[in-house]
Amino acid sequence: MISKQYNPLKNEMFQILDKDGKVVNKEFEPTIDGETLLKMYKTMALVRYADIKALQYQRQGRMLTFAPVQGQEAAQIGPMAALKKQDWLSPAFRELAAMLYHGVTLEQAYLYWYGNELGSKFDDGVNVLPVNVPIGSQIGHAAGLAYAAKLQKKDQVAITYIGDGGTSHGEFHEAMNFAAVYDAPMIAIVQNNQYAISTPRAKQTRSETIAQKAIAYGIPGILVDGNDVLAMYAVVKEARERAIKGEGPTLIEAFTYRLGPHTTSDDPTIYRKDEEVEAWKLKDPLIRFKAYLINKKLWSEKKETALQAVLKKTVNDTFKTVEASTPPTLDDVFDYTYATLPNELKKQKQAYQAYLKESEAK
Amino acid sequence: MISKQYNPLKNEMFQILDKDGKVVNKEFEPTIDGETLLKMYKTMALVRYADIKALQYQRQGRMLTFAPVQGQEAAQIGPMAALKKQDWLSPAFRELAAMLYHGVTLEQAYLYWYGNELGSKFDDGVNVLPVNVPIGSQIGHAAGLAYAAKLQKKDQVAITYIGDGGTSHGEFHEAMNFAAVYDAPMIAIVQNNQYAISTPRAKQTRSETIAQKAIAYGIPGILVDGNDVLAMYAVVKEARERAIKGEGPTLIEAFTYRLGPHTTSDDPTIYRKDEEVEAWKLKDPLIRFKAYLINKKLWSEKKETALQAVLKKTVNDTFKTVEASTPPTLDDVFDYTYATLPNELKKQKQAYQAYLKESEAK
Amino acid sequence: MAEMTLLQAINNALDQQMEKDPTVVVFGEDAGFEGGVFRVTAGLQKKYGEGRVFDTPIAEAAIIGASIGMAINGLKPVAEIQFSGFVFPGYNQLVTHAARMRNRSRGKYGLGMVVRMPYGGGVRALEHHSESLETLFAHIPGLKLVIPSTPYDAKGLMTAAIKDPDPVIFMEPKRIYRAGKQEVPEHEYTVEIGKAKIVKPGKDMTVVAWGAMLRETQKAIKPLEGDIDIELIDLRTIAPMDSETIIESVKKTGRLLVVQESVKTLGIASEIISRVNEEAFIYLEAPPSRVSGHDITVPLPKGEHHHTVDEKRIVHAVKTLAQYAV
Amino acid sequence: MAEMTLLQAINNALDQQMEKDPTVVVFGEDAGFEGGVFRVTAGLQKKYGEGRVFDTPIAEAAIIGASIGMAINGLKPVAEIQFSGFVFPGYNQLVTHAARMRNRSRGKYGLGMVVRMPYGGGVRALEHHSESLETLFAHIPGLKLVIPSTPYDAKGLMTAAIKDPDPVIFMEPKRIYRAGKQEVPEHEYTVEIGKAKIVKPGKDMTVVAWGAMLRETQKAIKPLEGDIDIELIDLRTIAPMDSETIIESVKKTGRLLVVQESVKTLGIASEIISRVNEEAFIYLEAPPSRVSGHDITVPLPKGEHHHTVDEKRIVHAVKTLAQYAV
Ligand SMILES: Cc1ncc(C[n+]2csc(CCOP(=O)(O)OP(=O)(O)O)c2C)c(N)n1
Ligand SMILES: Cc1ncc(C[n+]2csc(CCOP(=O)(O)OP(=O)(O)O)c2C)c(N)n1
Ligand SMILES: [Mg+2]
Ligand SMILES: [Mg+2]
Repeated sequence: MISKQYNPLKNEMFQILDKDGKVVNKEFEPTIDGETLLKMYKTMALVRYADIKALQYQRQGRMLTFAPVQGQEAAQIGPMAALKKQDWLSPAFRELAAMLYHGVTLEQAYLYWYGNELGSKFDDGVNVLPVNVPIGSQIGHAAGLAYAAKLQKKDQVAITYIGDGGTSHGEFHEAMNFAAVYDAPMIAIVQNNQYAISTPRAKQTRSETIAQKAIAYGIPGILVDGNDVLAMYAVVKEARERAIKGEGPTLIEAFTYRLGPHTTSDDPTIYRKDEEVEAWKLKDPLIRFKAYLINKKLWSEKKETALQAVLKKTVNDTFKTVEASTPPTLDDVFDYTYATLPNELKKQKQAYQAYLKESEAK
Repeated sequence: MISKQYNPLKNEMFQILDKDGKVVNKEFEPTIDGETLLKMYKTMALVRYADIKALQYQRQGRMLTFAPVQGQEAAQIGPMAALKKQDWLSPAFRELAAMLYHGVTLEQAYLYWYGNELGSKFDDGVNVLPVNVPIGSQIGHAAGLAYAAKLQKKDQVAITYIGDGGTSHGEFHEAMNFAAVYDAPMIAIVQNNQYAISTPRAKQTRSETIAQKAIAYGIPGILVDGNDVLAMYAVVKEARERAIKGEGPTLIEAFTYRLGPHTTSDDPTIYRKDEEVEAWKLKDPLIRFKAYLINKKLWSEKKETALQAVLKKTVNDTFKTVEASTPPTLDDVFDYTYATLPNELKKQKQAYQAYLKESEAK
Repeated sequence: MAEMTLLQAINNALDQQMEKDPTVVVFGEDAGFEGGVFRVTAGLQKKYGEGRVFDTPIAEAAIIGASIGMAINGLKPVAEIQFSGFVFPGYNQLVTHAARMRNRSRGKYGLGMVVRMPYGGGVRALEHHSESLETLFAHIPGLKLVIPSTPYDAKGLMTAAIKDPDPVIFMEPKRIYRAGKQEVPEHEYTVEIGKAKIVKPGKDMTVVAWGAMLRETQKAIKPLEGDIDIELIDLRTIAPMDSETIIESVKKTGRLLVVQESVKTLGIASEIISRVNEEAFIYLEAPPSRVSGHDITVPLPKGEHHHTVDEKRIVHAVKTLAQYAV
Repeated sequence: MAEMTLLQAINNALDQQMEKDPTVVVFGEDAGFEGGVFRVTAGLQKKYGEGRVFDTPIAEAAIIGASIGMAINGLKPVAEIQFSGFVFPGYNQLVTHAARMRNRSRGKYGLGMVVRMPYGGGVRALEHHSESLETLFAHIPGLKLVIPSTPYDAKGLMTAAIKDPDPVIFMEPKRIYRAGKQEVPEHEYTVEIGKAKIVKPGKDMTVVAWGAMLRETQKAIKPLEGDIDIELIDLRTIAPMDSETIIESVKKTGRLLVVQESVKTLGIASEIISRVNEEAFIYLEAPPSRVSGHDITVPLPKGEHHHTVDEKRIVHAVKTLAQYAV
């Protein structure tokens, strides 16, 4: 078992693919069918492109804001590919890749960052919670989802993502401990992308790894190369099996890097050096996965060129749709506060409608 | 160093005195002068007696409520004896022994449990915070006290106490991590007394020891026999030295047992067995410390009899004083909300005074 | 019918709903094995097992956070916060999630969940065990807030809360947990959330109270009955508030007194008074007024009486208001 | 004198107080090295070192909890909460400790500390970045709450807050952080906490506003000047509130409008209205009224305008109130 062989206290990091896509850990190389491998790669590529475009749109004043994923695609896609459709995803706010892989549409995701709540109304059967802004609070939701799955004896786990910075939060701690106490089938992925906005990992916590924080909860904690999609897949696959067997949660530190800014309003040049970014670009998760697929004869440069053309069109078309979408109506804004509009709020709505009518009349 | 030799992950517990008061760990036996040893013992004895009486008073309806310390005296006195007068104590609510040793008077402590805020107004130079009721929140105060001590280059640390249950709380986590990040001179004592009200330790967290939670913060965590006052002393002495050298906080799990009820409104027979309590009574911290002192020729049964007579008188007299104390005045109740009474509150106070006058007149 | 205290009525509602609906789960600190420090959930673990009735770690954020996850994944969580003064660590989950998940997801994830908590003073307790925190929930759109004052209502409102599709904060006036018994039907029934109750009609003055203050008010106005004909309203649901019932009453009486246990500033009374101003201004014969705690920390027991709204203070306020003449 | 934005004025106050008083420390998430996400603390770490100006882990409870410890042990902490919508995890420390430590210790441990937080809408931001949460602080006895609306006041109030012996919540209307410059003296000065300001005297109507709403109100009433003689009051300190200034004004004008950015129910307006009722009832010529957000979650930017209190809504409210006749 991976979780037994890699000790975070010794800083042992689990890896399958090296930065050039060579399998360096044959023992744990997962068997994934070609279709899935391609879905994984294509989603990573889609997210990479959608990410770059989102930043551009925002710079043009056409997108509200955006939390870039660049560099973290493997840390997100590996886990989701190892799960089942019925599993729950409780994301933080930087999980575009995970969300798309699990059934959220790009249109919905864009609509959200465009500033419309409809972007969080996912399709039926898509077990994904909306983007979660308050750091750490999503883990509690995952613990509850997992508890419910277990009590109802479902073949279902809950996966949740958090950042390195988020592990400092009290809610992270409470929820991890809570899930562990009940052996709830939960998997927590910490994307250690080395920064929380401007604050480097070293100032966030004194522990040498994030994975070792699992020891506080009496659960396995594993340090994984987060830019290695196969390693992320394998480790989550194992965690899911443990979870379903009733053995409780797993904490996985995905060691990775945010290549872009924190959000569109952030200027990373203030707090980090170009060389650092350049060094991490060499470890790009897409480069190594692509090499692996080419090696497996599942992919080629020709296919890549074709894919890029498709992605370009998809992303552009999707954003056009989003830009053409109707803004929330007055009903939207008032009617979802409660299942039924209470009297006082009805009055407020009517008064506001009357006011709007009056102002338009003028 | 103790912290290097005892690994909580191997469930290694640090002990100096066995349950009969024999030194089983000569290497670490601290050199404490006779006067201090006697002060330690006498405070433990005082607290034991004051504790029993407080429960009695409460049963008679004369004391409001009380959180018994019985069984945990060593876990509290050992640490405080290893500290300096100028060090800060940020207690939870069950730290009668620690508070008294550090300068709070029994009268103040009783006054607090009698239901009067004046019981939290400690004397000048007594660096103790008031009883802290919201679980976990006192650790943040200690982190701040410690940070301030370090910034101002004082020869000063902050010690804080929490229960096994308290370690589940988010505020525990945040404050431990916070203190660790800045190498703040803080010492956290977890009194693992096996229960949080009715909830046993095993249901509180899945980690095998509480001490191992230190790993999450990258600081030393040590499991100590909490009924062994010398072990508690030694481990805190070492932690203080580390802290003052700028090496940061230490987490100490004092493995102990609450012999009494949670508070006066609790009935422990609902959730635990007599045999368990009886077994722990054999490990009573007072018994073994007394044996140690007698062995050292510092104590005798004769002295014990004399001490008990003094304690009886002290405690009874003190409670009489408390019962004779004047209840808070109207000024007390209004005037400490802010440094200066704001206008609106002044009006409320005046209106209430007028009302009281009027009702009395009738 | 059976005679029950308010506490027993809540226990009865929980028991009945757990029996009827296998998705109902009950949990909190000490709420499982020993049935809570007040024993509100006593007997339930034995009957429904450790999966559905359980003790939690001391972690209010996780308790409420997990409730949200459970509500989304097919359960009906009824979480207990041991005392309302300890809800703050879980307040983030209530405000930033429980109140918003339905709107955030445009209706996809409504949260049927209940968060119970004993509240209020007059029980000779330690710090943080005596507050009245209604405002902190009533100010947050998306939360409902219910406070029963009788055993009958307690059962009916708890049953309604469990069936409600939105998150309901259920504050229990612990001071009257065992203050008296009332006939409570054994069968299932609900008391509608969002409806105040006219406890006693009257035409001289409207008095609004809830929770433990209702009994206090009843005691206070009893001896005044011949002189002042009071319309007494039990608010029952604090949010969404049934202002209609109050406003209709004030239109009739012209005088309003709100009896509130909490501190004065921004207590529920301030909102009631504002709404009455907005909709019944011309009917007002005297300034709508409030009797309440002061803007101070609830004192420890030896000084608590200075803060408590009791019979005498209510009588005084009623008389003052009755005597008011422009 | 120098021209400063509101943001610069706060930075200037912090800088000046740090220079004069070596016990002042400034910290928060990203508040150290990069000077905060809005750059309010920019330049301070370079000048005063990492000991006095520092980044914290993402841990609001620890930030405020540690502030309390620092205040007791000889420092003057000025903590930043990155956005007011993220204060909730630290709310427990504010309510159960910061507000109470002085009273709890009968005066032994007063807490001179400041908790800063940008707040308010209209900045096209994500969820939790647009709320107006005044009520949650103003309802808690023991806390002070200050909101500046101009660069001059921002510096004077921040200076006063740092010197204040009690915990001060300092809410910064981020929407007007850089909305305009004003002459701000370079020397140290304070603006008294607890005093509202009559921005413009008038006799027909009292309008109370604060924070970003003040500018909005000024814009709104400017064109009405000839018709309605408005007395405009900038509340500045929300708690403890200067009701005197408002009440005196209403006694003169007989009409009151409160402009509030927050949701309607239990916003600050409700308390103002209640106090005016208590003390100026007979002077009222019209129902004291409020223009405010609705009782909903602040919508994401594409729908936010439906919630925002803007110039037009204020004009409408002023006119409606002016036209009111019994
Ligand atoms: C409770 C809370 N506090 C503060 C913030 C503001 N904030 C947004 S993102 C962020 C940094 C998060 O860092 P990390 O957890 O490492 O995730 P990353 O952004 O690197 O993905 C902060 C402080 C927040 N969203 N929630
Ligand atoms: C935040 C918070 N939640 C709940 C409580 C109620 N409460 C008081 S003591 C206690 C149990 C504490 O257990 P532990 O930390 O083990 O300390 P012990 O009582 O054993 O000393 C609880 C839940 C509280 N005081 N604060
Ligand atoms: Mg990060
Ligand atoms: Mg305990």
